[in-house]
Parts: sequence; structure tokens; C-alpha cells
Amino acid sequence: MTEAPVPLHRQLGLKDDEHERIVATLGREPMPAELAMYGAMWSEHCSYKSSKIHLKTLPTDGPAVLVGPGQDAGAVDVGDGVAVVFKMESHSHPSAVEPYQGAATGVGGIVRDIISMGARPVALLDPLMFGPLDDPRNRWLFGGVVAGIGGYGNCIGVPTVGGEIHFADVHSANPTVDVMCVGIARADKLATSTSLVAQAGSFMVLYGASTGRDGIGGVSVLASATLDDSSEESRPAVQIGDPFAGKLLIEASLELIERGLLEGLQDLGGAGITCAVSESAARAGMGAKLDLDAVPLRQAGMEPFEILTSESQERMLAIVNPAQLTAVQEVCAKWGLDAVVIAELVTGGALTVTHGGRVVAEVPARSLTDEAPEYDRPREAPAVHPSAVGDDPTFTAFSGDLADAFWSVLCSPNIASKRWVHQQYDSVVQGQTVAGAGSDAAVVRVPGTMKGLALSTDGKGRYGSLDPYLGAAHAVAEAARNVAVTGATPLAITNCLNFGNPERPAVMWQFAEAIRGMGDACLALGTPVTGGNVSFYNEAAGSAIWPTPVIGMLGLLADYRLRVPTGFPRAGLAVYQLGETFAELGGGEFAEVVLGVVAGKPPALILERESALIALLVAAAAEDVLASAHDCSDGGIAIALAEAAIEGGHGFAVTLAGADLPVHVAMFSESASRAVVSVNPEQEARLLELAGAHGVPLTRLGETGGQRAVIEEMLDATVGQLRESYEGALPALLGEPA
Amino acid sequence: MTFTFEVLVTLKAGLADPAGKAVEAALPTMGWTNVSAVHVGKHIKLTVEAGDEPAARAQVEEIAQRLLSNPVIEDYRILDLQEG
Amino acid sequence: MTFTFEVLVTLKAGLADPAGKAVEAALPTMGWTNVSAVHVGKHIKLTVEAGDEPAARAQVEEIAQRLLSNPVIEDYRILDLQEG
Amino acid sequence: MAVAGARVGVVTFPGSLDDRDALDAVTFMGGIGVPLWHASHDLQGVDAVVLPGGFSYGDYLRCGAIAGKAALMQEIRAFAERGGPVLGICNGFQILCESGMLPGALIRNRSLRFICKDVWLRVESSQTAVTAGMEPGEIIEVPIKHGEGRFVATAEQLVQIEGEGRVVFRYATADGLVDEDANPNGSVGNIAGVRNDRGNVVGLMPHPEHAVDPDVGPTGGQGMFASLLAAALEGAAR
Ligand SMILES: Nc1ncnc2c1ncn2[C@@H]1O[C@H](COP(=O)(O)OP(=O)(O)O)[C@@H](O)[C@H]1O
Ligand SMILES: [Mg+2]
Repeated sequence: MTEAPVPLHRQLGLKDDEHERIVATLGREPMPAELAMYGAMWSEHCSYKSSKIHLKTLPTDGPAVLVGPGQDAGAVDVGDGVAVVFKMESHSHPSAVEPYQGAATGVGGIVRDIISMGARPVALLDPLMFGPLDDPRNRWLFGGVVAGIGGYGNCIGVPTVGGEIHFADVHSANPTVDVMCVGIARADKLATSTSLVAQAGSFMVLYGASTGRDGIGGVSVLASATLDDSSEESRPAVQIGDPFAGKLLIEASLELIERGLLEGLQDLGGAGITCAVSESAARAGMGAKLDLDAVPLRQAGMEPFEILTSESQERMLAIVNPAQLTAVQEVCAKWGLDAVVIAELVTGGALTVTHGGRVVAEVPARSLTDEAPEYDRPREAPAVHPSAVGDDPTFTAFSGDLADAFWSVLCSPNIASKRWVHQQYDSVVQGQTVAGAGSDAAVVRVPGTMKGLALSTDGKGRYGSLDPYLGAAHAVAEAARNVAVTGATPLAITNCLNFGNPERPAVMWQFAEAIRGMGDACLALGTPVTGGNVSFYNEAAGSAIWPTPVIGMLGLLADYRLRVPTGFPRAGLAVYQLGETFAELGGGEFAEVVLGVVAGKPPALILERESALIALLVAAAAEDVLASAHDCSDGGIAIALAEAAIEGGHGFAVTLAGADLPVHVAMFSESASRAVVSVNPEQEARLLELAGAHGVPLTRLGETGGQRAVIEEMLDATVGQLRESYEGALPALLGEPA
Repeated sequence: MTFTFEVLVTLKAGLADPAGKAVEAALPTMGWTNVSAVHVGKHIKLTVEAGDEPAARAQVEEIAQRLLSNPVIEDYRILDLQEG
Repeated sequence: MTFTFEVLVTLKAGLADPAGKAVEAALPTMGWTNVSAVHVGKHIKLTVEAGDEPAARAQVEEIAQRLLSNPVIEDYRILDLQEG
Repeated sequence: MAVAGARVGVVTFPGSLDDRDALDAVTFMGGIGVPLWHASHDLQGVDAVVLPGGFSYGDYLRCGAIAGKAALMQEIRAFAERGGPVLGICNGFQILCESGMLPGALIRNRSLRFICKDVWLRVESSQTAVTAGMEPGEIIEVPIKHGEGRFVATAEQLVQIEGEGRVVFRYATADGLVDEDANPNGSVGNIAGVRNDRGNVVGLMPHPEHAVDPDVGPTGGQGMFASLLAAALEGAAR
């Protein structure tokens, strides 16, 4: 007996009912190229079919929001006629196969989202997650991804100013590679995929690299299925990034926009030409005639479906009035880029595709972009809430050596210095970086103004594994706090939601919980969601990564010179803890590193307290009351103090708050809504006043000074020893000198 | 006995080759307009200690496959042999 | 007629070759302890349109010398010829 | 030093990245920055030229190899032969070496990794257009950011470079010690920058243009730009 062949639609990732839906839309059986187009556009990656109904619940409005979800990237008004455009995206699956190119093309992709809004990319941040570094394969992935991000980002002249790195077993099979890009545009020159002036007869001009067989089926196979579902052979060709072409695309695109030569602009990412042409047409309320013979090909003999869904990198699609075509081509030629008309907007809504003079597809453009199926996938909460499985480490008696515990936590790869990584990134190009890696939030100047953008990315996978609602809410709170300790006001977020297989009800429950947590926190902190990206199917052998929404926060400093540094800048300052320490070790760094458990209830998050802390930090910074401020999170107050000493180069002597707590709890509790600040003695009274006014409890811990870091009865080390351990931990794990 | 091999690692056919493209684009500006299909890859030379040539070659095959190339994007080819 | 050549560009003897060293250092961790003298260079493949082989080869020599290699640090070698 | 009015051209090649930053640095130091385009033959009458950092042509093949063949490079070569001041920064240094205007070559860092950090340099020579206003032995802080910044040269070149005092900067400790610990990339003799025989052409891997504005970095590049602007004015007066 021979097996029945797998029908084409299933090979393309379409379910049987989705196939029926296509037949109903067209009133006939789809042709092969049409099926490929639907397969790509209705893939999870492009259509958000499993996530949409949840994403709709997120708060997206705010006075400063210029562009919310729905465009290539969100945009926020920061005053002075400046719009900040930002977005985050994952490239985890490609990075698991070819770490350097996977990460590099991830940078290229998100950068093109920013330029397609008409903005100059001014900063990159790279939140990453890997399996433990004692496994050589994880080291290969880690080294390759970091080199790839640097390789692309450094070569296009966009500084990489921040990010984060976490390690966990669950990421051995599925590393998480997210990249956030931030851009600046004049608010009145923001471009969108089709501005209102596009009309029938307008050209669609493809410019940039030629089209090859790379990434065919990337969205439907690689990004919308687990890695073990796609066998070695079925995997699409990995894309090779060309950062040089990427840089030329940036300059050409910005020149086209600056000179007012475009009616619309769109990047080519997932689903390639199909996505760009159908979205541009649908958003203009029109159709298009697309001629595949016009597309410059890298290889002869490409099939229509290949040209339509190729994910070749470094391409853009411009909507151009025919009268401007020559001017557009001249600009592209100046930058060494091909620019050809591949399509024309037409009235009526049909997208007609020809190849070799033959019509190979004719479908309503909207049916690809706006009529994809939406699923309310089944969700199922676990029988026992994950935070109630196992003993809560908060109540585990600890009789070990406190100093040993401290050094273990300080040298944990989650905590230790990431200099090995960020030193491979150009953080100074463009000349606007006031604070890069090492600061809780990066601060980048807005040229021509006194403003500073404060940027932070945060994910709390370990908390999320125990409570996906709290994990997501904490990620938002921590991102806002990181921005606020620099003195900046948190304005808005973007996000990347990294989850397992949405077809499993347990994963879908995590997803819904995380969305709820993120939404509640964003609402309470006044930071609307301007966009983001969903990365599902991060699992192997039925074991998913932790539910990990990564938040990218944008904050604004009215005057970048008032930025508050992270480290203790001098001796003789008073050290205060803002906020309170409670007995909360659940899901914390101490529990994992010292007790060897990921269990318990993550710290509570009282959003009013978080808001109050943020308001206090911003107010105190605006009055120049704070000499330093550092957010207190992973590893607790002991680690926050150590980091402030290492970063600033000055020691301290303190007694911890929380005298009623067991000593190890006081040191390592990860209670939310706290920060460590230092102030000049003459400013102490004002700090107390402000804290009172904002209702934030605070404790005077001690003073800065000297070369020793002393926590009474707990720690006595030199700043040099702290630095050596903190800086040396990651290189040691990689088997290299510090 | 030692055996010296050379391994060539090239991008798989069909993949974008930005370096090759950049060199190709530069040639005409230097006056060479008749050059095409430029591709840039890696060349690795190494010396293996082994009992005989087949054993050495088999090991170089394995090294080329597992360390010198990533089969997802690259092909390799073992060039020739210099016995030492 | 077209002629295809391969050019190997290698670091001059005596110059430090950290890429070669890195490969050499990685080998023992993968179980290969009998490999030495690892060097990493470049491989460039290109196709030239010319009247005959000697003309084509002469041009490739010139390209290799003037563009593909830097005589301060590198040597080059033209590998072989595939006539097309 | 009065430098107002000095016109300094900054060349943009495809893939140049720090070109705007170099123009900003010229402005910050009181000069007039003039953008120049690689494919043109027009130096626009500038009094000095900066070849900026970046990844011209993606640094494919070899850093600076392709940019060295650009049209404008012919004019810059002639400008330099007339004694005009030329400063190559990072990729610009690589371009000057590749086109034979400076001795030596730059290869991959000893660590094989890109390195971005602030380093200390010891000024070795004030006989150049870029260091005339500085003292030999002066220690300055400037960032580096490169993957291929390890300076090497043939034995004969090295003898000449060292013998003729053509080293302009060496990587050093904050105390001015030139030792292995201070060498970020494995450069021979800790060489960070060199000059031509006349001293009007200087190349260095560190980025002085990112070391003029104290709000965003160290200030060790101010002296270099001040000297360059002064040299430009002198040239203009001639
Ligand atoms: N997690 C999310 N939260 C809010 N909006 C989202 C989220 N994920 C995606 N979106 C929005 O959905 C739209 C489509 O996203 P995406 O497909 O990633 O963009 P692109 O097509 O430019 O790659 C974007 O506007 C994006 O901001
Ligand atoms: Mg997009």
C-alpha cells in the first residue's frame, strides 16, 4: 500500500478548514501560487491568528501615541516635532540553526521596520536567552548570536546600547533572540506603508537586493512550527545577511523620504513580496497588478511561488507616483541599489499576479491581510498553579554561609557583567550615547534638542514559569523602573512575546495570563502598548520555553544632562533604599543559584507602589536631588549595592533594612518597587520630603566611601574584589581570560 | 606520519553571497568589466598525524563537516594532500 | 569563452594567525588531539571572459595581486582552471 | 589656537558610518565640515580631509580594499602630495594603508572579536598635522571600536616606521606605560596610529571624533581636531 500524498495546502502549513475558507473566498480551487501566498500570509507568524483576540485587550492609547499597533512599528511624540519609532522582533528559530546569520538577519529585519516608518534608526537593544554555558552547543549559539548581532549592527552604524541576557535549561533547544530597534523621525514626516495620497496607477518599486530562494516558507515552516516538526531537509534555506546592503537601504530610504519622493514605504520581511504588495494595496483600499517577470532574481528558473514568498533580505517596497519614478531610481542608483517597478496599484481590490505572461494568482488583496482566520484557541490552567508546586524557597531554612551565597549570586551568569557581550557592540556611533550598557537604561540624545531617550528591555521568564500573569506584569514594572532610575518618564512599550506551541492549551493559558498581566501593568503605569511581535512554537520534544514576554520600554528625559547614573559617583553620600523589603525569595536568583530550585510565589507587585516609586524617581531627578539611582531586582539589595559600587568605583558601609527578616532574606529578597539611591547629605531632607509626598517608604542604609563594600554582618569585601568576580564570571565560563 | 590538507568552505549555491557581490561590483570601477560569478569563501590548511592517508583524510572530512563548516549554509571540499 | 579560476589568499608566513589558532584550540575539545599548523585564509572563485586561457589567467593574476590580496600581509595562489 | 573658518572635508563612501560624527566633531571644535562624496572628483576646495570610520563596502574582502580605489581617492592622493592634511580614522586608516599612502596593514584583532571601549593613547610624535598642538608623551583617552585593528607591517616597513619616528600613537595604560596589558588588539609595538614621511597624512584606529564632546565620551580627541583645524588654516593661508 502506498501512502496518500500530503495535499499541497498542508505542505504549506494550511489546515484543511483554512483551505476550505480559501475555496469559499475565491469560489474555486486555488492555484498553487495562490496557496503559497495564503500559506505564508495566514501563517501564525504573519497573521497572529492565535494571538489576535488576546492582543486586542491591551491598552494602546495615550496622549503621546502617534502610531499604535498595526503599522510596521509604533510611534510616540516626544515633543519638539520629534517622533520616536520603536519595535521589537524575534529571530529565535533561524538563530537556533545558524546563530550568526540568524541573529544578523534579525537585526536587519527590525531595522527595516523602523526605516519603513521614515525614521533613522538610532539604537538597538538585544534581549537574549540561552541554555547554560557548560554545554558546548550553547556556547556556540551564544557566541554566534552575539557576533551576528554585532556583525550586522556594527556594520550599519546603529549603536547597540542595551539588552539583557538570561540563561536557563529550557533555552538549550530554543534560544530566544529578540532585537529592539529605535528610530527618530520628524513627526510630520512619518511614513506609513501607504499614505493617503496613493492612487490607482501608482507604482510599486522594489529596491535593494535581488530575490533568491532564501527563506522560502520561512514564516510558515520555520517560524510557525516547532523545530522538530521541520526536518533538516524541509527547512528553508537560511538567509545570509548583507549589512552593507542594509546600510545602503537605510541611506537611500531616508533620502527618498526626505525629498518627498514616496507615497508609501514598506519593508519586506516575512512572506516577502506577497506580504509587502498585498498589505500596501489593502491599506490603500485597492488592488494591484504584480508582474513577477520584473523582479530581479539572483537565480534563474525560480518558480512563481518562490518569487512570491522568498524572504531574501535587504529589500524594500516603495509606492511611487509615476512622475517621480526617475527621481526615485536616481536616488537608489546613487546608493548602488537596483530599483524596478514590479506592480501597479489598481482600483477594485484584486491582486493579480502574472508570470511569463500567464496569470498565476488572482485573489482579493484584503483576503490575504485582513481576512486571515482568527482562533480562540483552547486554554487550560494547570490543575495546580505552578507557584504552588514544590516548596516556596522563602520559607526554606538557610544555614549556609552568607558570604559564599553572595559570591555565588554575584557570579551567576544571569547577574554577572555582560561586558564580554556588549564590548563586541559599537555603542558610540552616531555620537549620541550618553549612557550605554552598564546603565539600568540606555540614554541616547535626540539630536537638535536637550532631550534624552531612556531605553530598557526586560523579560522575567523565571517568574513567568511560576506565574505567567506576574511574570509579564513584573517585566513591565521592571522596564519602567529601569527607565525611571535614570530620571526619565516611562512613556510607552513595545514587546516580543516568546512562548511555546499555541496549539497546546497549557501554553495558550500562559499566553492569556501574560497578556492580562502586561495589560494591567501598562494601564497602571501609563505606558501604552504601541506594537510588538509574537513568537510561538518555541519548544522541542513537548517542552516549551518559559512564557517570556520581553518588554521594550521607551522613557523620556527632558534634559539629558539631568540623567542620574547607576553607580556611586563619590564618597560621602548617604545611601537610601526606596521601597520596602518583604520576605520574597520565590522564583529568585538566590533560590535558583544557592538553593537549586525554581519554585514558589514570585514577589508581589502592587502597581500603585510601583507608580509612586517611579514618580518619586522622576521628580527627584528633575530637581537634581539624586547622585545615583539603581533599580533593585534580580539578586536583591545585596546585588544592587554591589553593582552600584562596581559601576561607580566607590565602596559603601550599610546596614540593611528589614531587621525582622532572616538575614539571607533581607539580602536576596527580590521584592518589587525598590531602588538604591545615593544623595549628597545636604539633599537628604529634600529626598525625605519628596518621598513623603509620593508616599514611598524609605530607609537610610548608610554611606558611600572608601574601597570596601560592607554590609553589616553579611559582607566585607573590596570594590576591586567585587569587580574582579563580577567581570570575570562570564569569561571564566567561556574559558577565556577576563 | 603527518599529512597536510587544504579545505575549502564555500557558501551553498543559491545563498546570497554579499562579499562576492561587493567584489564583483568593485571590479568594473578598476577597469575589469569581464568578470562575473565572484564568490568568497574560506580556505583552511591543517596538518594531521595519522597512520595512513585514508585515516587522515577521514578525520579531515569529519573536522570539515563538524567544525569548519555549518552544513546549513556551507559546503566544503578537501583539496589535495601533501604528505610530510 | 569563459574561464573559471579559484584564488587562494593566505596570510604570509610569520604573521600571527589568530583564526587558525582558534580552530586549533577548538579541535582538542572535540576530541581531535593530533592536528597542528592550522591556518585560515580566503578562497575566491571568479569567472573571466577572455579570448584564451593565458589571457584569462594573466588577468586573474592581476586581479589577485591588485585587489584580492594585500602584499604586505598576504600571498596568493591561483588554483586551477575550469574552462566553460 | 584660532581655528574658525577652517574647511574640513569628510568623505562618505558606501558603508561609511562615522562620517556625520566626524563632521559634528569638526563643527564642535569650531571648523566648517564639508561632506565629500566618494564617486566625485571634486574636493570642493577643502583645506583638510578626513577619511571617516565605518565599514566601507561592508569591509568585504579586506577592510578598506575597495574604497581605496574610489574616484575621490585619486584627488586625495594628489592633495596629500601637495602637503594637504589628511586624517584617516579607523576604516579611514585602513583605506590609507590599503592605498599605500601609509605603511603597514590592519588585520583581525588578536581576540577575533570586535572591541568597543575607551583606551589610553600615548602621543609619540608632534611632527604631524594632527598632533602639532600636542606634546610627545601626552596621554589621551579615546574610544576604539573595530574588529580588524591589529597593526602589522613587513620587517623592512617596521624598521622604517620605528626608525623614522613615524609612530604617532601607541596604546598605553592611563599612566602612560606601553605594555601588553594596554594592547587591545595585538598591534605590533602597541602601534595605534602612524604618519607618512612628511607628517601631513596620519591614520589611527581609535576614534578622536567620538572624544570631543564631554557629554557623550572622553575628550582625548579635542587636541587632534584642534591641530587638524590649525593645519588646515595654515594650508589655506598658503
Ligand atoms: N505583542 C504584540 N502586542 C501588540 N501589538 C503587536 C504584538 N505583536 C504584533 N503586534 C502588532 O501587529 C502588527 C504586525 O506585526 P508584525 O507582523 O510583527 O509586523 P511586520 O509585518 O512589520 O513584521 C504590528 O503592528 C505589531 O506592532
Ligand atoms: Mg514590517
